[in-house]
Amino acid sequence: MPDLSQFLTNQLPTLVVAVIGVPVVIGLYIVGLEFLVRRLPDAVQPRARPWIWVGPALVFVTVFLVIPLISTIWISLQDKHGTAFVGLSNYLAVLSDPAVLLTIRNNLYWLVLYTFFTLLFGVMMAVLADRVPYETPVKSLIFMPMAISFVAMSVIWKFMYSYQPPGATQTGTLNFLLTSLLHIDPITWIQDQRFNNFALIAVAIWGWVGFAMVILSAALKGIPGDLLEAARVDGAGEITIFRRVIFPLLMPTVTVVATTLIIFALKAFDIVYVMTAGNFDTNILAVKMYQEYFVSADPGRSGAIAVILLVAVIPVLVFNLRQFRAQEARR
Amino acid sequence: TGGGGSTAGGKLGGTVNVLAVWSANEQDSFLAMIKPFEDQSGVKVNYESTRDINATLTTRLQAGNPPELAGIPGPGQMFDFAKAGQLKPLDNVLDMSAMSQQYAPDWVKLGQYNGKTYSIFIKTALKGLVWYNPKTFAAKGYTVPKTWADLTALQTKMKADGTAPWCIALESGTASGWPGSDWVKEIVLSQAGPTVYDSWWAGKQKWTSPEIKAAWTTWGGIVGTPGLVYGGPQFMVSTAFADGANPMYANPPKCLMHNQGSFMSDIITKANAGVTLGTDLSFFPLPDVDSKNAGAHVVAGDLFGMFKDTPQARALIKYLTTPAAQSIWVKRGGAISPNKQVALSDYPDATSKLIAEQLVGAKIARFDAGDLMPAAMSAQYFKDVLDFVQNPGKLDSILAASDAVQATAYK
Amino acid sequence: MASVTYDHVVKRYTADLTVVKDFNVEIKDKEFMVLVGPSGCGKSTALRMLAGLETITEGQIRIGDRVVNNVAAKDRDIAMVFQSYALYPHMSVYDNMAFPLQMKKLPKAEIEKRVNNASRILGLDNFLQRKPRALSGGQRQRVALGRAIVRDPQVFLLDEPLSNLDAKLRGQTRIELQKLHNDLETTFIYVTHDQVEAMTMGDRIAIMNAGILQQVGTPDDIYDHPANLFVAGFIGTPTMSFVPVTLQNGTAKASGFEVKLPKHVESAKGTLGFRPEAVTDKPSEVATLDMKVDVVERLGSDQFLYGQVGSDTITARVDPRLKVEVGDQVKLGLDTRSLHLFDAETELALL
Amino acid sequence: MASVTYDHVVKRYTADLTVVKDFNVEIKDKEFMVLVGPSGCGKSTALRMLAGLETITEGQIRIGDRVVNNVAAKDRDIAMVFQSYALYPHMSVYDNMAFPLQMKKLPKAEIEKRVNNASRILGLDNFLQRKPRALSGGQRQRVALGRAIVRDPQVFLLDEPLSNLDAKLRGQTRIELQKLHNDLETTFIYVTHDQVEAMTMGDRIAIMNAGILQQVGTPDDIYDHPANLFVAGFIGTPTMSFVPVTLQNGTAKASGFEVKLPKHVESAKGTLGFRPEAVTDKPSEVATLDMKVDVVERLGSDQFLYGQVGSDTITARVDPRLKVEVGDQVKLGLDTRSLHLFDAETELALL
Amino acid sequence: MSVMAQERIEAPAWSARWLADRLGGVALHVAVIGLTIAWMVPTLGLFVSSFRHLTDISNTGWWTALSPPFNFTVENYSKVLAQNNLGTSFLNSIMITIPATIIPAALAAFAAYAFSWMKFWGRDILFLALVGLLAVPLQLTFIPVLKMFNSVGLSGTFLGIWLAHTGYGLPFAIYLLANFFRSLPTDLFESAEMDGASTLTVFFRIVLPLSVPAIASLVIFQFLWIWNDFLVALIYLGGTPPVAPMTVTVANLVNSLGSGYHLLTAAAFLSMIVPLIVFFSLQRFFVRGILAGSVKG
Ligand SMILES: Nc1ncnc2c1ncn2[C@@H]1O[C@H](COP(=O)(O)OP(=O)(O)OP(=O)(O)O)[C@@H](O)[C@H]1O
Ligand SMILES: Nc1ncnc2c1ncn2[C@@H]1O[C@H](COP(=O)(O)OP(=O)(O)OP(=O)(O)O)[C@@H](O)[C@H]1O
Ligand SMILES: [Mg+2]
Ligand SMILES: [Mg+2]
Repeated sequence: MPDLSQFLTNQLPTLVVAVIGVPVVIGLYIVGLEFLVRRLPDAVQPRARPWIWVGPALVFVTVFLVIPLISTIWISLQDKHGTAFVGLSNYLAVLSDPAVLLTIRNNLYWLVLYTFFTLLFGVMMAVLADRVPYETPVKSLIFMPMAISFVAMSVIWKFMYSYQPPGATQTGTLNFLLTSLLHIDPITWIQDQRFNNFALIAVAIWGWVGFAMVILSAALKGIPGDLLEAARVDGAGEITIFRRVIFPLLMPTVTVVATTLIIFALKAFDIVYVMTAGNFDTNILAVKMYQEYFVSADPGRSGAIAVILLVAVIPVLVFNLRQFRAQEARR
Repeated sequence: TGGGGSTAGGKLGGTVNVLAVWSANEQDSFLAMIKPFEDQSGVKVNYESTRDINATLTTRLQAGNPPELAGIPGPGQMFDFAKAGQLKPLDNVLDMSAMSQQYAPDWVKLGQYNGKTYSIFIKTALKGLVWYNPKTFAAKGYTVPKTWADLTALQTKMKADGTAPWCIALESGTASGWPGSDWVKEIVLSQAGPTVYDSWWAGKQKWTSPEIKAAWTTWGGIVGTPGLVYGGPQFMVSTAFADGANPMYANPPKCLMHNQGSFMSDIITKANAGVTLGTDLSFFPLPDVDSKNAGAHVVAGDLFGMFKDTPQARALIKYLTTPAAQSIWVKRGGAISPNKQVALSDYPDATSKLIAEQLVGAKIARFDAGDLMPAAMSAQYFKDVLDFVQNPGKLDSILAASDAVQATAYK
Repeated sequence: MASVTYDHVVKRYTADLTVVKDFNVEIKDKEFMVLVGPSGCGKSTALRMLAGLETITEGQIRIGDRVVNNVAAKDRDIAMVFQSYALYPHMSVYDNMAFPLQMKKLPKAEIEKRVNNASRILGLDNFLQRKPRALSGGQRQRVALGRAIVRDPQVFLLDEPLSNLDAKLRGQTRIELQKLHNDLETTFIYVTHDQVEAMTMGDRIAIMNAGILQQVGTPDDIYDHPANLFVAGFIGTPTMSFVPVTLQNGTAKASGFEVKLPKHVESAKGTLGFRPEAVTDKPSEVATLDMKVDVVERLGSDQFLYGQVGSDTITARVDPRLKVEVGDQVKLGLDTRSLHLFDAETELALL
Repeated sequence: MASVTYDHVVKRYTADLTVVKDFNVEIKDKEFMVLVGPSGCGKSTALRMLAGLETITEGQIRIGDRVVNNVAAKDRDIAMVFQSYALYPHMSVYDNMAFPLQMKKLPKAEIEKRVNNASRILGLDNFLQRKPRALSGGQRQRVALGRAIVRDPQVFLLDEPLSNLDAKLRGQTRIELQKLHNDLETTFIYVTHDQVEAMTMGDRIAIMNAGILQQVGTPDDIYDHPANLFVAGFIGTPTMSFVPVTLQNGTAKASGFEVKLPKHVESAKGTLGFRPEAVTDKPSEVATLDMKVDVVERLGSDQFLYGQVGSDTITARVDPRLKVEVGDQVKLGLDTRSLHLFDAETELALL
Repeated sequence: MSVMAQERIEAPAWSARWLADRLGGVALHVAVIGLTIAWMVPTLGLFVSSFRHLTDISNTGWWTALSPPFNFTVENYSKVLAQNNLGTSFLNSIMITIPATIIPAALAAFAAYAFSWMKFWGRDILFLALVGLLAVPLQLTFIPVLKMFNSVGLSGTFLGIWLAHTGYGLPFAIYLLANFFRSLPTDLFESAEMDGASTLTVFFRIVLPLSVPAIASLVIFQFLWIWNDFLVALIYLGGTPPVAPMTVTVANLVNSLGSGYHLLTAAAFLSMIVPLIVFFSLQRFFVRGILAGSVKG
C-alpha cells in the first residue's frame, strides 16, 4: 500500500515526535516553571503560580479567538468594503432587517427547545442507563450520532424526513409512519413552515443528547454512594432521590452542559446550513452571518451579527458566576 | 520569455495549486485532463476540491494565500475578484489569437471584465433540455412539441390522460431553488429576448418590471396550475434535484417530462435501474415562448482564473484552453467543450453529440443569468423560486424583495 | 412486631473475603441491642444488610415475620445513622433533618416541630440554616443523628452515633436516646466502641469478632460471665488481666501467686482472668499479690497500676490518692469473688 | 526548636462568627499537649490554623521562632490526622501511607520499612493493598493515623485520631503514640473527647470553650484544681456534682447538708463542687449525705448513683457489688479533701 | 406458626409490593431500551441504506430492505474503500487528531486546575470570559488566523492545525475540567499539602487520577470534533491529497451535482469506527464512586 509506506516514512516520524514530544514539551514547561516559581520568595509564589498554569491557555485563546474577535468588532463598525468607519449603522441595519429578526426568532426556538430537550434526554439517559447492567451498549448507541459527521447527518435525516406525494411510496420513515399508521397525508418536514424549525432542532437534539449524557454520566459516577443510601433509608423513592439528591448535586455539571448547549444553540450552523441553507424561514444567526460574509460579501454586517450573538451569551455567563460562587461555598 | 509555459526547452518543473469544485468523477476527469500536462512539463499540480468554493476562496484570498489557479463559481464573482485586483489578467498569458479562432466569441467575452480577459471556460453545459421517456411518449401517442403552444397543448393532454406532465425538483442544499431559476431565465430569454436578459442580470432591469414579471407568470402557468406538476409545491421544494426525474420511471409513470441541464442524463441512468440513454431517455429543447427568439439557449460553464502569477500557473491555464486538453474530459463524458476544435466524434454517445451540436448551433446563446449575477443576487433569486412555487400569489412581494437586494448587491 | 432476626446470615465480598459469618441473633421488639466488637469485625456490615444497603450473601434477615432480603431499603422503615454521616451537602441542617419527614409527607408544622425538637436535644438550634460544610465534626455527627431521631421507624440503627462528641454532650445525648427508646418503643440496634455506652444503654449486648458472634447477653451477664477469653478481654477498661495457670486440686497456680478456685474444673491448664478492680490496695485474706509497678496511670477518679507479679503482667486499680512511683513494690489484695478461668485451648469459660 | 506559640490568635469566618477568640498558648518543644473542649468549640480550627489550612484572622502563630502566618502548609513540616480522614481514595492503603514519605523523597526501602512498621502497629497488615472504600470506618481512621505516624515532622497534629476504634485497639494505639512521642521527641497536639486519653497522654491539657481558652495545665492540676466551673464540669466522668451554697463563717450550706470549708472565702454565695468519687459508701466523719436514689448505673467496675440530696442532684460512686435500687435512701460519706468552690457570678474557683 | 403461613412468608414473590418493585424494574428497562431504540432508528436507517443499491435507496424506504427479498450489496463500501487517497487521508486524520486532542487536554487541565484551586486576581472574570469565547463563531477567526499563519509559515502544516484546534478547543475543555476539578473535596488538597506535596504533585497524583471520568469525556469529545472537522482542516491545511483528512476525502465522494451521496452512508460508518473505538476504550474510566471512602462527613 503506497499510502502506508509514504506515511511510515514521512508522517509517522512527525506523529511520533508529536505524540511523544508534545507531552514532553508541555511537561517540561510546567515542571520547569514550577521549579522556577518555587525559587521565588514565599509571598510572591502564590501570585505568580496561577499565571504559569493558565498562561499557555490564555496565549492560545488570545491568538485564535480574542484577536479575531477584536478584529471582528472593528470590522463590524466599518462599511461593506472595509473602507469607511460607519459607527453602529451595521447594527442598526441588521437589527431592522426582517430576515435577521426571523433568525433571532428561530434562534430562540433553538435556544429553548434544543437546550431543554437535549438536557432532558441527556439527564434521563445518564441516570437511567446508570441503573441497568447493559449501560455501556446503551450509552454507545445514544452517543453514536455524535460520531457521525454532519455531512452524513444530512443523509441520515433524508431517510427520516423525505417526502413523496400522497399515494406514492414513502421513502422517509416519518412520512411512512404517518401514512401507514395514522393514515394522514405526508408532511414536508423540512419545508413546511409549521414544522421545519422543529424538525431541524430535532436533528440537533438527536445528535447532541450523547454529549449531555456522557458528561452528566461522568458527573453522576462521582456522586457519593452513601448519600443515595442515606436517602433510601430515609424512605425516598428513586424519583425523589433524583429530584432532591442527585439533581442538586449534578447542578454544577448541568450548568456546564446547559451553558454549552445554549451557546451551541446560539451559534448553531451545520444542520441548518446543510439541510435548508436557511430557506423556508429556518435561517439562524450563524448561517445568516455566514451568508452576509461569503455570499453578500458584507463583512461589516456579518461582524455585527457575530457581536450580537456574543452579547446574547452574557446573561448565561452571569448565571454561571452565581452558580460557581455557590459551589465554592459548599465545598 | 517571461510567460514561460511549455514553449521553453526542457521541463519546467515546480508545482501549481489548483482549487475547484469538482469532486468524485468530475475530479477524476479533471485530473485525467491535466495528466499529459504534468508529464510534459514536469509541473506537479496540487488539485484541491471544495464544495464551498466561495468561502474557501474568499478566506484564502483575504488571508493572502490564494491558490495559483481556481475555479470561479460564476462570472458574477469573477467581476468582483477582477474589480478587487485579485485576479490576474490573462491577455499576455494566453495566445489570444488562437483563442479567438478556437472559441466562440461569446465564450471569450464572458471571461472578460472591462475589456481584459480574466478567466477562461474549460467546459460548458447546455440548459433547457426537456428529458422524457420516448417509450412512454410512443405508447401514449405523444409527440415532441416544437413550440410553446405545442407544449401547453401537450401538457393539457397529459393532464387529461391522468398523469402529471412535469416533474420539478428544487432541493439542492445551499443552492436550493436553482433548477427553478433555470426555468425562469430560459423563459426570460425566449420570451423577452436577449436585451432584456442582459440588462436583467446586469442589475439594470428591475425584477418588478413587466418583462421579468411576465416570465415568472409564464412559469407560474405551469407550477401554479394544479395537476401540471407532480406532487405540487411540496414535492418540488422537498425533492433533491437529482431525484427529480425518478418518478418518470415509476410504474406507472408519475410524470412525463423533466426540464434540466445536459448533465441530467448521467444522473437519471445511474439512479434508475434499466434506463438506457437513447432508448428510455431522450430530450428535446425547451420550446421558445416567443417565436422571434427562436433558437435561444441558456448555457453555463466552469470558469477558471489565475490568482497568482507563476510560470507554472501560466503554463497550466494555457494548456487548459487547448482542444487536446478539453477533448480528454469530453471523451470521459459529462462535459461539452467550448473549444470549437474539439471534434464532435470525441463525444461518447449520440445524445451528448446532439447536445454539443445544439450548443454550437445556438442562434441566441446567453450565459446563465444566475451565475452572472453577484452572489447575493443569485442567492435571492433562488430563494424567490422557492417562495414562488409555494406561493405563486405573492409574486409581487417576492419580486419587490429582489429589487431591494438588487439595489445593494451590485455595489 | 418489629423484632429483628438474623438467620444464618453470611456476607461475602469475594469468594475468600467473608466479613460476616453465620450470624444468628434475634433482637426482640422494643429491645435496645448494643453491638460491639473490634474495628473491622463486621458491625457496620451487619447493620447495612439489615437496612438493605448491602446484599445478603446467605441466610435471611427478618423484620417481624417478614423476610426482608429482597425488600428495597426505602420500604423497610428503618432509620439509620451512618458511620460516615452521609449528610446531604447541598441541604441546610434543617433540610437534612426534615428530609426523611418530607418523604413521609408529614404536614409542614409537624416537620418543623420534630426538627426543632431534635435540634434542641442535639444543641443544633444555632446551626439550622448552615450547610454541613460549615460545621465542626461533632456538629455533623449530631446532624446525622438528628436525621434519624426525628423519625418514628420500626427499627433504629445507630452506627457509632456519638463517637465524635465530647463526654458531656455524649452523656446528655445518651440519656435522650434512652428517653426516645422509652417513648417510641421501637427496636434499637446501637453500635459503639464506648464501654460506658455499651454497658449502660443496652438491654442486651452482642459481641462480634472477625465476623462471628461471640456472645449475646445483658451487660451484667457479659461483664460478669464472659463466655470466652475474647469477650472477657474485650469488655472492661482497662482490660482484664490474664495469667496462665496450671490447675491442681482446685487451685490455680500462676508464676507469682496461687488462688483457690471456687469450683472444681477438669482441665490441667488454663488462663486465669481478673479485672483491675479485683486487684486493689485493700488487703485480701485470700490472695496477696506482690507487684513491681511498671506504669502508673492516674485518671483523676482512679489510679491504675500496671506491673509484674511473678512473670505475669497485671493491672490494678488503687485509690487515686495513694502515692505510687514507677518501680515501687506494692502489695495488693485480690478479690477472688470475681475470678474467671478459661480453657487454654478452646478459650471458653470454665468457671 | 519546635515549640508552638499561639499569640492572640483570632479566627473569624464572617464578621459576626468568631470561632476562635484571642487564643494564647505556648506549647513547648517536645511537649504532648492535649486539646479538649465541647463539640464545635474551635479545636479543629485551632489546629487547622497551625497547619496552615485556615487563614489566621488576627494574631500570630509561631513554630519555634518563625512566624508561620504566611508560610505555605506544605512548608511547615507538620503531620496531621484529619478529623475527616481525607484519605486518597484512588490509592491503596500502602500508597496512602507511603505518599508523605515519597514527597520527602525517601529511599524505597526506607519507605517500605516505615509503612510496614506503622501498619503493624495499627493492625492494617492485611489491608495494605485495599482501597479506602473497601475498609471499615475504624480501618479508615487507622490509615489516616498511619499516614501521619510514618512521618518525622516538627509537629504532630492529631484531631480525634482514635474516636472510631474499639477500646482495646485504642488502648494499644495510645501506648504506641506515647512511645512514638518518646522516640521522636517531637511536639504533639492532640484533640480528643476521650477523658482517659486526655488524662493519660498529655503532658498538659488545654481546655477550650466557645473559642476561648479556659485553662492550661497538667492533667492532675486540671482535675484537682479546675480554674472555673466550666473546666470542673467538663473534666471527669460522670461529671462533678454542683450544689449552690451560701457561705457563712467558713461553712458552705447546701439544701441538704453543710460542710466546713478548709479556707476562708469572701463571697456570700457560691457553687460547691465535688466529684462522684468523693461521695462514696464509705462513711465520712465530716459530712454525711442522705441521698434518694434516682438512677443506678452499673458499669461493671463501678456503680454510680444519681439522686437527690435535699433539693440538689448529686452523683456518687459506690462499690459495684453494693445492691442499690432506684428509690432507695442511702447514706453516703463526702470526702472533703476534694471540695471545689466557685464564685456564683464569675464562676472562677475560690478554693 | 403453620407450615402454610411459613411458606407464604418465605415466598414474597407473590406480594403486591414485590410485583410493584418488579414493575418498577420493568418500567426502567422499557424506558431505557425504548429510548435507545428510538435513538437508533436514524442510524439504523443509515446503516441499512449503506448496504443498498442507489436505485433502491432513491425509490423505496430503507425499512423495506429488512423484509425479503433481500437485496443487499457491499458495493457502497467497496467504492468508498477504493477511493483514491482513503488510506492517506485516514492516516492524516490520525495525524491531525491525536496531537490536537492531547495538547488542548493538557493545557486545559493546567488552566482548569488554576481556575478551580488557586486564587488570583481576576480569576472569575477571566474564567467567564473564557466561557464566553465558546460563542465565537469559528468562521470569524479563519481570515485573521490564516493571515497570521501565512506570515509565520504555519499554513498548510500539521503543526498549524494542531495549534488552531488547541485554540478552538480550550474554552470548552477548561470549562468542563474546571467544573469537575472544583468538585473534588477540599480535604484532599489539604491533606496532600500537609503531606508535603507540591503543586505539581497534587496535580499529577491527586487531581488527574481523581478526574479521569471528566478527562475521558473531554478526550472523547475533543477527539470526535476534530475527527469530524471539515472546515478548519480545509482552511488551514488545505484539501490536497497529501494532507487532506478523511472528512475532506469523503466529501469528495459526492460530485458538485450531488451524485454519489449514497456513498456517504458507507463512508459515515467507516469514519465512525475510530471515534467509537475511542469511546469504548475510555468507557472503563467512567468508574463509580471514585471518591468513596475518602472523607468522613
Ligand atoms: N466554614 C465554616 N464557616 C462557618 N463556621 C464554621 C466553618 N467551619 C467551622 N465553623 C464553625 O466553627 C466552630 C468551630 O469548629 P471546629 O471544627 O473548630 O470545632 P471543633 O472544636 O473541632 O468541634 P468538634 O469536636 O465537633 O470537631 C463550629 O461552631 C463550627 O460550626
Ligand atoms: N467493599 C468492601 N470490600 C471488601 N471488604 C470490605 C468492604 N467493605 C468493608 N470490608 C471489610 O469488611 C470488614 C467489616 O467491615 P465493617 O465496616 O462492617 O466493620 P465494622 O465492624 O463496622 O468496623 P468499624 O468499627 O471499624 O467501623 C472489614 O474488615 C472491612 O475491611
Ligand atoms: Mg463500622
Ligand atoms: Mg473538630
